Amino acid sequence: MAKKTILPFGPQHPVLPEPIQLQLVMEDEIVVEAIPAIGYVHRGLEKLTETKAIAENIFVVERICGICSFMHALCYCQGIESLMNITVPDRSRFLRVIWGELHRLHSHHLWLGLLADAFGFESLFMQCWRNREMVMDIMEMTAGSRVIISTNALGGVRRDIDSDQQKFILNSLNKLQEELDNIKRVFSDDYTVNKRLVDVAVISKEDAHELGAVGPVMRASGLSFDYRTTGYAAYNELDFEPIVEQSGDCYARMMVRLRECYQSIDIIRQAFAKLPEGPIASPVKGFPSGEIATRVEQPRGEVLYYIKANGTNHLDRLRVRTPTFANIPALLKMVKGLTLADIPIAILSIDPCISCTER
Amino acid sequence: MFAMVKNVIKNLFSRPSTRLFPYQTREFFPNVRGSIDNDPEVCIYCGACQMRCPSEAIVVNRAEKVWTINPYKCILCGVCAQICPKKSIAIHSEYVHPQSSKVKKIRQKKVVEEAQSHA
Amino acid sequence: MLDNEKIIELQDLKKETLLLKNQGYRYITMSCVDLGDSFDLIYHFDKAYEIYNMRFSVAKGTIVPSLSDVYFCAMLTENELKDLFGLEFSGLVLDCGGNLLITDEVGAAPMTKQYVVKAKESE
Amino acid sequence: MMGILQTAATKSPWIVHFDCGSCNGCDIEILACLTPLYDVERFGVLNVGNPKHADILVVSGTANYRNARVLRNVYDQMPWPKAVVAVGACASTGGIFRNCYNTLGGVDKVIPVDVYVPGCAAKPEAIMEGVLQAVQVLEKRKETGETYAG
Repeated sequence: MAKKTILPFGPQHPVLPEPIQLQLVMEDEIVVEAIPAIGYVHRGLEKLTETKAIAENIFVVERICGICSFMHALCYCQGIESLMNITVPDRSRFLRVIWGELHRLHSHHLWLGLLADAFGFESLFMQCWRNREMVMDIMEMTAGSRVIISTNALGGVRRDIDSDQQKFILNSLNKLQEELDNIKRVFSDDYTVNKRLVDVAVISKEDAHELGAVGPVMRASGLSFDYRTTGYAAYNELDFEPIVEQSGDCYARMMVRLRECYQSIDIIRQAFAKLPEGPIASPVKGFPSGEIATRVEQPRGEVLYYIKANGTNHLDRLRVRTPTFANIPALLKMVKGLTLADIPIAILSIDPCISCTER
Repeated sequence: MFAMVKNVIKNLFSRPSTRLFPYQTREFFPNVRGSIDNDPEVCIYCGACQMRCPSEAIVVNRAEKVWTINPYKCILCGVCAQICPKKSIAIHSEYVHPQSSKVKKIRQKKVVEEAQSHA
Repeated sequence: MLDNEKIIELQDLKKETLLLKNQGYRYITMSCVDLGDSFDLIYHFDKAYEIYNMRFSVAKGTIVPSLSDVYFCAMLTENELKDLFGLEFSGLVLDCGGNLLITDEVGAAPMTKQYVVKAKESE
Repeated sequence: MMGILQTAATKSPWIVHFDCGSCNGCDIEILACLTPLYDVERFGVLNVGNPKHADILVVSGTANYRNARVLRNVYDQMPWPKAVVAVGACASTGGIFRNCYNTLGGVDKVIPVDVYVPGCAAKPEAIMEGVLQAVQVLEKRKETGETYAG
């Protein structure tokens, strides 16, 4: 019987861009249990939304997370719009899909780069981030800011994409797809990459369902769940299938995200082909009242907003359940039995976004 | 092996993918949100921007006709420019340069000056 | 009132949850709303893209049975609400003692209506 | 601008990045500075994980009660001379989160800050300029032999 030691992992760790602490109960090199200690990024954002006006809250919820900021604003706007029975113009629905998928693209590229960095493949990390800058340029051109784009508004969007920009975007996406082919070869076939990812941190289908995992973690375990298929925004008019892998290990989670990059490019192309003319925002008058629980699929999984409004310019309650928060129980399960050297890969494989988790 | 040689040759003759900042500053795309400025002659000091600013970065003194923005609080959402009744607030693509103290930007009727006020 | 909602009693919580689990529902999260002298607790579940909500009210200070032995993932949400609202849960499998998100300097239950946020001096 | 480059070229400052409660926007822009498009390694700037190796501390996000201790810890471990760059509105004043219950405001409430980089999220160009200014601060501290102040 080996002696048990508790090893704190984090909060300041070279592999993690954000502070999270896992207290690992170790038996020699094997992890027997993990206890999360979070709270380093907690700001108290839900309370802040109660003091701000409803339209100002868009800028607050965008800053829950800088990586999927557009989807947070989208979910919030969709919730308020359905409480107020506002129909959003067709063009803005498609524009929301386009920006949403651009965010998914840049988020997945970011993650692929960080994963490559975590297993020590420096040049692959640089390659992913170089490709990601193409998406960032599109963001800066269309929305005026690189990460927090602030294009969502109640009733529609704040900016339009004209035909010149459309050409630029489609050109960039063609280039991006070529580059993606190159890195896909390395990620899927390289010997060292396979050695580090295959059969590491496996989570079974049943466990993923019971532990409430969402997004790529869930889909990598063979569960087909992608909230986009319910057809919010303009997804009902676009053709795509949820991407599912069966093995449930780190490799499967990586493949899901890699394939979703291709899917996003495809969805953006379809959306541009179908982009209707017309206004980009409908007028908003009055204040919402009532309760709603609304969901959107983010790069990391499904996000839930519970909104309670009371007919004034301030909300009674805004509750956010972010995807990483739902994936932490699955993480705690999957690190059991791993060696210490595999912990960084396992943590990264759920694509942790701590600022989302703690708000 | 051959693929690698191809890569090497391609990279030798292609342009660097790095933006050579600060030797060359790149042209920003139009409509990029970099910094917020107010034209003190057009502004009517109504205070609408102060009311709607989500991060309370703008302070308008109606009596003395002074408009102040703290760029270190500003989140560059662009709401102030959108709702300004006189369209006197403009968003420039040039970003605010880093400084060693939190200098506020003050715009005053007639006299335009950069006052140094420390936090 | 949410779509697809069922109002239950506190003592039925465990029974209803077990029923849902057997039907293959996935636990999403729970929300808490401060109503002044009581809390509204809403549990959100999902099955095949359909959301199912379960709601009940408890007076402040009531001890709520924990769902973490049915759905382990409820542990995190319950610890979070314990921090933010000062709710008490019986039978939590992993209890962070009110220090999951916040430290003692913040004070107890910052999300409740009576908690006043200290204004920071402006600069 | 060339002056800054001259001083920057004379030394290779290593940076340590600490995220204390930022929304990730500034974090990923700091990382973007290190990657091919902006590539601060041209100036010898290297991102390291160990505060004892670093000359410049780059902080993003608002300080809160829990991470203030960690931030102070990281800062104290860095050898003198050192400089601190606060990246983004949150690190400078608290930004939009200034009046949340769990934030303290800017990181200057916890440690002395030398350069403030505004923006939400700060542009990579601004961050690089901030780091190069911090290098100047370092140089000055080295020349004047200024001792530990905080």
